[in-house]
Amino acid sequence: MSNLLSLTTFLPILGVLLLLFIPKDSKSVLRGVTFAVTIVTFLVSLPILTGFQSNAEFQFTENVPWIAAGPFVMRYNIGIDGISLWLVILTTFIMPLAVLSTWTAVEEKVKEYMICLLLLETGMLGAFISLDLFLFYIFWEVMLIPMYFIIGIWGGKNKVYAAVKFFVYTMVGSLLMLVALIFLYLKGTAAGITDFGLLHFFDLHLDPATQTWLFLAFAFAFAIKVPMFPLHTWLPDAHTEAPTAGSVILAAILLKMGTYGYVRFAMPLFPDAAHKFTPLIATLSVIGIIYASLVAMVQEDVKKLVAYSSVAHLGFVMLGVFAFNVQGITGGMLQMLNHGISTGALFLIVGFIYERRHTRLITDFGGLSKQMPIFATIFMIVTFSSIGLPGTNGFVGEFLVLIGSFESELRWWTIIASSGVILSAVYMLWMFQRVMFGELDNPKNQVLKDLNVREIAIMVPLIALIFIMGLYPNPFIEKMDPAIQKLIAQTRPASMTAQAASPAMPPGHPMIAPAAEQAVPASPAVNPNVSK
Amino acid sequence: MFDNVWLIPLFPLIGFLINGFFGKKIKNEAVIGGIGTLAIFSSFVVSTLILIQMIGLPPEQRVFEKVVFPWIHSGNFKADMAFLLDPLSCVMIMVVTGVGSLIHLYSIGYMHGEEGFYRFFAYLNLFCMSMLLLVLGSNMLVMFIGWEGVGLCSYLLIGYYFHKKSAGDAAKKAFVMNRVGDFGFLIGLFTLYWWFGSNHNIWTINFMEIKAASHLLPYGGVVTIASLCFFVGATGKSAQIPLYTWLPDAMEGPTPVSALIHAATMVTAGVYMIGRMSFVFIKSPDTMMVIAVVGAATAIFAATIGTAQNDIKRVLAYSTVSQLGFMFLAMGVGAFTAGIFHLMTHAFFKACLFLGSGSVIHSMHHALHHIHSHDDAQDMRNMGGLKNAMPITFLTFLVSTIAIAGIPGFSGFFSKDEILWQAFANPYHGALNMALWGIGAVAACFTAFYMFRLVFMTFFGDCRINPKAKSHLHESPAVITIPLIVLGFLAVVGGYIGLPKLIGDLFGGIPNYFEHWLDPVFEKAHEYSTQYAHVGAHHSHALEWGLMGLSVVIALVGITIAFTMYIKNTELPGKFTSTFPALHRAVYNKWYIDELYDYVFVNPCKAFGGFLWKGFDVVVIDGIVNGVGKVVMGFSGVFRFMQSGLIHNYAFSMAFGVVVILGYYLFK
Amino acid sequence: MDMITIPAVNLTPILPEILLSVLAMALLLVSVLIPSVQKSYIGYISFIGVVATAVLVGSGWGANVESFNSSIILDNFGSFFKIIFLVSAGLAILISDQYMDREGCNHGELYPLILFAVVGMMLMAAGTDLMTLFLGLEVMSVSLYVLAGFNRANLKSNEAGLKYFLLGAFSTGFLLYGMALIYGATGTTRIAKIASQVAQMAVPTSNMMLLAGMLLLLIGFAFKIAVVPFHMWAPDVYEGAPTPLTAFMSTGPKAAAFAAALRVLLVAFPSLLVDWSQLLWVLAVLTMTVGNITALRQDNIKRILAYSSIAHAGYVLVGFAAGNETGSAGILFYMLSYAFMNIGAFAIIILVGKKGEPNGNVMDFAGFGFKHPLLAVAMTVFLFSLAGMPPTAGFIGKFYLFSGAIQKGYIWLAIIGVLNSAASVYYYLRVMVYMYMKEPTEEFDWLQVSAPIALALMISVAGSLIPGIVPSFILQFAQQAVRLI
Amino acid sequence: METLFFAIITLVAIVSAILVITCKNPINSALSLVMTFFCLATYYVMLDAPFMAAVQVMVYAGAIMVLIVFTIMLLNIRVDAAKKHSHMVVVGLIIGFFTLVNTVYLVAKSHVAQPTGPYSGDMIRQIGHTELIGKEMFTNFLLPFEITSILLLVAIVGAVILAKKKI
Amino acid sequence: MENLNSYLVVSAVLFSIGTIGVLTRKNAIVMFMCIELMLNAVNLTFVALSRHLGNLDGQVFVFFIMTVAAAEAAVGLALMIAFFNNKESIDVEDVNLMKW
Repeated sequence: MSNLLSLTTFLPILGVLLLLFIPKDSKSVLRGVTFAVTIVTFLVSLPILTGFQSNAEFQFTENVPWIAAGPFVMRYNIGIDGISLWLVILTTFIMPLAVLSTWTAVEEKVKEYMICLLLLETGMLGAFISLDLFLFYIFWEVMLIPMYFIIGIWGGKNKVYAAVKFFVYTMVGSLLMLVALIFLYLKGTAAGITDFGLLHFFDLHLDPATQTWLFLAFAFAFAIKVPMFPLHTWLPDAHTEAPTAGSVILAAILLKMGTYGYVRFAMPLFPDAAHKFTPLIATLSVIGIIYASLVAMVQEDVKKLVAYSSVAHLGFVMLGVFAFNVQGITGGMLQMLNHGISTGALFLIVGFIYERRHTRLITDFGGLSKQMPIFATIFMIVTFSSIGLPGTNGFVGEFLVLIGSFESELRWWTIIASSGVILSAVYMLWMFQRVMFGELDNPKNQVLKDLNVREIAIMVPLIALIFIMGLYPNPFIEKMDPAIQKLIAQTRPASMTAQAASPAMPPGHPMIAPAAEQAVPASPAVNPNVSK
Repeated sequence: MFDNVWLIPLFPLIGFLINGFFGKKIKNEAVIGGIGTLAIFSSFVVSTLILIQMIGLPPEQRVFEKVVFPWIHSGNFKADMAFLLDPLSCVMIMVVTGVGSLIHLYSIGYMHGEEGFYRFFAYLNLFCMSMLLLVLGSNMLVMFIGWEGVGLCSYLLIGYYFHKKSAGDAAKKAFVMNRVGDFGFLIGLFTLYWWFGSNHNIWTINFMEIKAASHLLPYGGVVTIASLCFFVGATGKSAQIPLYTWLPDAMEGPTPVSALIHAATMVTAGVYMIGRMSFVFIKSPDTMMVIAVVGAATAIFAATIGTAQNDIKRVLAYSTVSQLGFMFLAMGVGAFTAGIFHLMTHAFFKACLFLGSGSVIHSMHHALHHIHSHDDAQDMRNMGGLKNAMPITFLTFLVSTIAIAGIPGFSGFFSKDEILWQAFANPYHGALNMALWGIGAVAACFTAFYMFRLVFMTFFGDCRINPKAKSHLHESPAVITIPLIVLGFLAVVGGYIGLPKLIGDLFGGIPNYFEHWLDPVFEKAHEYSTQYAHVGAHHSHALEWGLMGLSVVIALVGITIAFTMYIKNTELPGKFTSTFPALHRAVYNKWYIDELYDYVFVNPCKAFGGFLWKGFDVVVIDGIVNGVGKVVMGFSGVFRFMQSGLIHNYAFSMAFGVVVILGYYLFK
Repeated sequence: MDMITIPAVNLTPILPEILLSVLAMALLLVSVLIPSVQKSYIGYISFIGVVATAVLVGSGWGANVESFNSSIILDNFGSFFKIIFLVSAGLAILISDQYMDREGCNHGELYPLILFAVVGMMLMAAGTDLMTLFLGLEVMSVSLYVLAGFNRANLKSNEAGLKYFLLGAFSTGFLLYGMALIYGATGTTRIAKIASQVAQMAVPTSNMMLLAGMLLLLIGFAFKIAVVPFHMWAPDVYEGAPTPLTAFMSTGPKAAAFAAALRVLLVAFPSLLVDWSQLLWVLAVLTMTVGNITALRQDNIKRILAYSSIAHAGYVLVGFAAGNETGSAGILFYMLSYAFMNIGAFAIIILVGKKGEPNGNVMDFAGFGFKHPLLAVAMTVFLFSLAGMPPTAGFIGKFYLFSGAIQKGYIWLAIIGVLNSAASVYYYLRVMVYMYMKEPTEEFDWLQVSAPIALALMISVAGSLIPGIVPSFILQFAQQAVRLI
Repeated sequence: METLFFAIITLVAIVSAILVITCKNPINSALSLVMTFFCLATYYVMLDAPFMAAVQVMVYAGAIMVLIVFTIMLLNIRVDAAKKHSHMVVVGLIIGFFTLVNTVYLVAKSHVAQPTGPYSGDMIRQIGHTELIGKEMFTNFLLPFEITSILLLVAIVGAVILAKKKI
Repeated sequence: MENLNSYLVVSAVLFSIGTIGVLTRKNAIVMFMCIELMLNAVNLTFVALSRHLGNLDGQVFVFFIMTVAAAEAAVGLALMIAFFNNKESIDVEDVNLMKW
């Protein structure tokens, strides 16, 4: 079936149309229908997974003319490769769980809520599958709208501030990106490019100066979305105010837009600039990791803590991605998926207790594991996956990221980043201990009910994935590997292609930063006589 | 049989899954405990079979690698779920499964009636699985799974009484400290991997492959960095200075846990790891020295603290730390075999000691519980004269104590003496050797002292326990005593497989089986060591005999002091403390190391985090973000005010615009 | 002495104007002679007339006929703009009836005046002679003065009219002086001739008279467009004028002024492009920034939209400053979609407003979103389109405007532009915040939505969404339109 | 001779113009404005545009000013000397000054186009100004002429709508 | 006839005076008169130029300007009357209901 992707992407829209005809009072029906729609979307997306040949080509492509006026030609040009494949699947996979999680959490304005969720899904899927820069931008912006309403309407007490902050923050970035986009296109037309098709622009060799500016614009937009260190402050607010499903989607998928943007656009389009700015971005990521961990450590609000933890996790992703080698990028991609699963699960868990106690302050809890053993078990598993315990998904990604960036020229950064491994254990376990361990002294907690079937049903798939991806990640890696190899070839700047020709050498290795050379006095690059 | 090596970790896993998922339903303790014990015991059987088969093979063929399934393949990085069988791992699996089975059995009795009985056995099995992964892993990553897995289990088991805050804290402390070690481990791994790859295009983390390529490694340099990182990992796991403080706290866990994890198996992982990668460590003399020094320091340091503790388990805990110090000393002086040997014997007698203390605590607890007394069941000051009440416990405990004190004929003697001798005679550290040996000897003396102090305070003398409770004291049930007996037996005879050559010759050339057994593992290490060790520094038998005798004397001295202080005239300790109050307080409070760490690391971290959040995140960053908004809003106010509503102002602004524009273009 | 023989003229180029004028006069007579007639009917008839005219204009697409010895022309450029005027007039007419009834000033003369204003705009868009432009502008302005003050019982309306009139007349002075200077420098008032004259000049920039004339002319139009610093009348007039007419004024006349300015500058002064484009660069920045920033602090929704329309003029100037095909096409497209979204927004305001205080306050929208979901969704669409969010017409429009600037090399102008629209998002969101995220302060009484307004809303929603999703056809028309001049 | 005449007229024109903006009483301003108009009419005569002069007198001085004066009377605006001038006198003067500088400077610097048209002074006098204007208006500028009709209609309707006591 | 520039200068002066008047006078009617003054200045320019150029376009333009002036006068005064009816004043500083 050729237009499977379009079907997957726009099924939710059909769902919206369906919802419009359902009276707003019959809430259960609304929920049911929405859930069904998301499930169907997921099922429809499965053939994509199964039918995906693990090669570097874009697959399930569709390419039909859309806009053509003046110098601009936009096409409805979509397709996926190993990189976007998993993100698409992740999206379709998370959505049903998110819907399920709102079953009792959202009681008023259910209809509108569900509509927003479905619109959001379309937006996100669209952004992942777009191969036309303009189309991508459209979806990228469209996503904002439902998310804005989800936070702003169904959020907590400070919702308006959070929602507007989220919206404007992202807007600033993406509009600058728009300028860069237009500029890039006009540059391209000068070089004979005929439409916004992403693939044309890979062969376009821009001069470094231009690359620098364009990269900065793109990087800025994506950095806000990721979010990277100095631009992250919208995230905690958005997360804490958003309703559970909102946070889950925000963490699991929306943030990936940023990192995905780097992998898909910023790096391959402007390789020289990307390499030029690698130290900067690596530094920011590392700062982000340490900084966010330290801040997370002292949070009093569970949700805020998790929010900061995702800043740290995405710092790892960025570090890996900017290692420019197979392990690094693979690790980054896996880490995206892992973060989607683990942090998504964490937000669901926070949602569960919030629904019961209507507070998220750590101090209000304590000793819950006595009262809710199942919850405790699940919580613990997720916690450890987020810490990155070997055997859980978190480890694989984190490890590959670190080893990848270590063998690239980012050695020092890696060493600092690795200490984040300790900090993550500190803040997660401390939080877990204060919430789950200790005396069950608070009378309000003594009557808490353990998870019900629905909630367990939500968590089980996530838990399963945590272990599957932790113990047998190869299938995931194999599907994305060719695409990543290709990406590395594309991101290899002209300056390096000569040296990096030999496949054995990891890309980026030949240009060891001087710092790195001191890192290993024994390296023959420096004093060959030692090792012989 | 080798091909079925994967069964070894599998059984405990199955046990874990059964107990973990259905334990709650099963309820019946016998069944649960049975499943747990059976699981580990069956892997013990498998291990034994493997051992037998391996003994049948010629030494050079005693290496076998089994790939179960590919795990992470990314680019030139390749890590399989694969197991490695060689003499070293055989020893380890035997210890783990053997001691493990006994402790499982013991736990059935000890944990009787505890809530979450099933949870305990599930965790225990899980631990065994991780530990077996650790020792069987054929590449660093599988080892790392086990490495962190045991950390996890110790977290779970220390925090077993999670409603006790102290338990939770201890658990967290243990895990985090281990994490610090793991950090080192990872960096070491990265360094090796990257160095081999980028310099020799060998992208591997597989032990055997690294061993094969280890001749490429330089002496010192990158190896020092890598091996030091690995050593940091070891210190974390094996509670060496500076990362040892978690182990005493870990005594919050149930006693069998202390016996299994914090005495016999997990804490020795660091030693094992160094042995496993001896061919890397040996290439860096500096690292070897660091290891030796740290080991010796830990040995003496922990021993001193051990002398002043009153909690029976804490004494044992510090003794464990100190014994681990001995093992590291051995590793550091290149006596890998001795280290591993001590590891094994220590596993026997220390496990026995812990279980013995457990049995004491168990009955004490029951007795006190019976009379609703809230005295601490673990405080030796509440004990005394228990030898009549619980004879079996007493005997086994005594035997093990003698073993650890290093009285000839008992296992501890052979291993510890070997270490001391190597510390003295090793060809690596030159002048340092004397110091190493001296410290070791003093530590041994202390060991003898505080162990016997323990025995005397617990089993001898007049009973300081509440008389009402006294009548309720009685020997523990068979499930508890049988393991004690077995381990006690091993504590005695365990040493004879590794008779020092000296003594062996005495009895008509009984070879040091253990050494020969491990030779293939460490031959590479010794080969490299000849590169820089000053060979030919040969020592006469007389000297060796002399030192052996000396160490015995030292042990006896320690015992005598203990005897005089705690049997002959029992007011001496009081006098002592009153004469050196500061010293005593310092020692009693473990030299205030925990406080130091809190002061230096923990609190600053929290404070800094707090600052970053409240100070930087909120004030600076958000300040800037919202500040921009405020500024814009300010302008908005200004512009708004300009919109005065007066036609004149409007006309003015128009005319002004005209004038400026015209003026600019006319006069430019 | 011999008689003057009036030459035979080709009337086709001015057929739409004629049609509208005749219709307007007829309606005047009707409303005067038959006072009993329902005023709404006059509205309906004039709407039909507008539609008919639109058809007429459309039928003339592609032609390129000069007439009245080249004092007016029928070309795609003009026709496109005429469509814009008709759209804004038609929508304005649709939303007027209910409001005027409510305010009790539903005089029949309203609709003819709107139509006359449209005639004036059309003349501005089609005129190729400075006199035609000037008179067209005056016809438009005079009608607008009247319309602004139409609700004569209402003091605000009076003030609006008076302010608009005095300042408008003032600006006319400059406009005329500019025309005089141009006339002096080139000796003619025919744009084509001016062009040829300018073309002959060696260094036209050194000719102060020409340059100053052009600048003053530009300033004259800038006033109508409400470009900073000639914008100050706009917020007050927009606030004071009856809401439907505000909607009309903020769309049609702007477009007309742009049409005239574009034609003059692009046809007559291409050789001065450097100068006027650099001037427009500055004006664009000022206009966007002042408009947006001032809007942030407004509570009166009409003023918000007033300032926002100033800002939008700024965006359009960005495309204007580019002075290239992309930018100009962007202007055409944008003015059209702007007519839809802006008038749509005003329609909602009319519905929310009550008698007496006809111009609502943002707070009045509290809880609107869930009381009247459909209206709220419509409003949301308009606001997002104004904010330039995809997939709305507003986005595509901005895209082309900024693209023009970038193509010209005005990267910074484009960047300032996007930063401005980011800032503008804030106050559009603010309205939505009240609609959806605040609880209603007082109970909403049931809004009665008259059929015309409903129709207007549907048209506006369609007009602000469809061009956003499939903009090609409109864009291509716009391209053709600007290619011809 | 002519120069002198021109000078006098100019003097009168400017003085009366200044009076327009300085007189307290609107009526006086109106009358001085009429004076200015007459001066302009004289200029037109001097520029061989007698018809324009006539129209100037009739339309401006005759129609518009009468209308204005009529309105002033109608609203019988009281003059209060206290706040005759807006608070912006100074600013106004400055701006006005700059406008003056600009305009005068530009007039001085500007080069006017060379004479193109056929209408020399003698020709006008010979044929007659009115006829020539008429020709122009009804041939070249027919459309604008027609537009004025609409303009006036709009103005009438508007005036009625706004000012009529009762519609 | 006098040379062109002198006429242009005179008109420039008148124009400026008109501007000043608009900016300084508070009485709406007087303001309007000043605007008329500006327009007349423009007229003078036109006539002078057309005389100099020898084509009558300028004079025709003047004719239209006068028409426009008349139309504006009608509408403008009507507006003032309407305003006066409500506010009993014609002082532009009383036109300040809408601001900010």
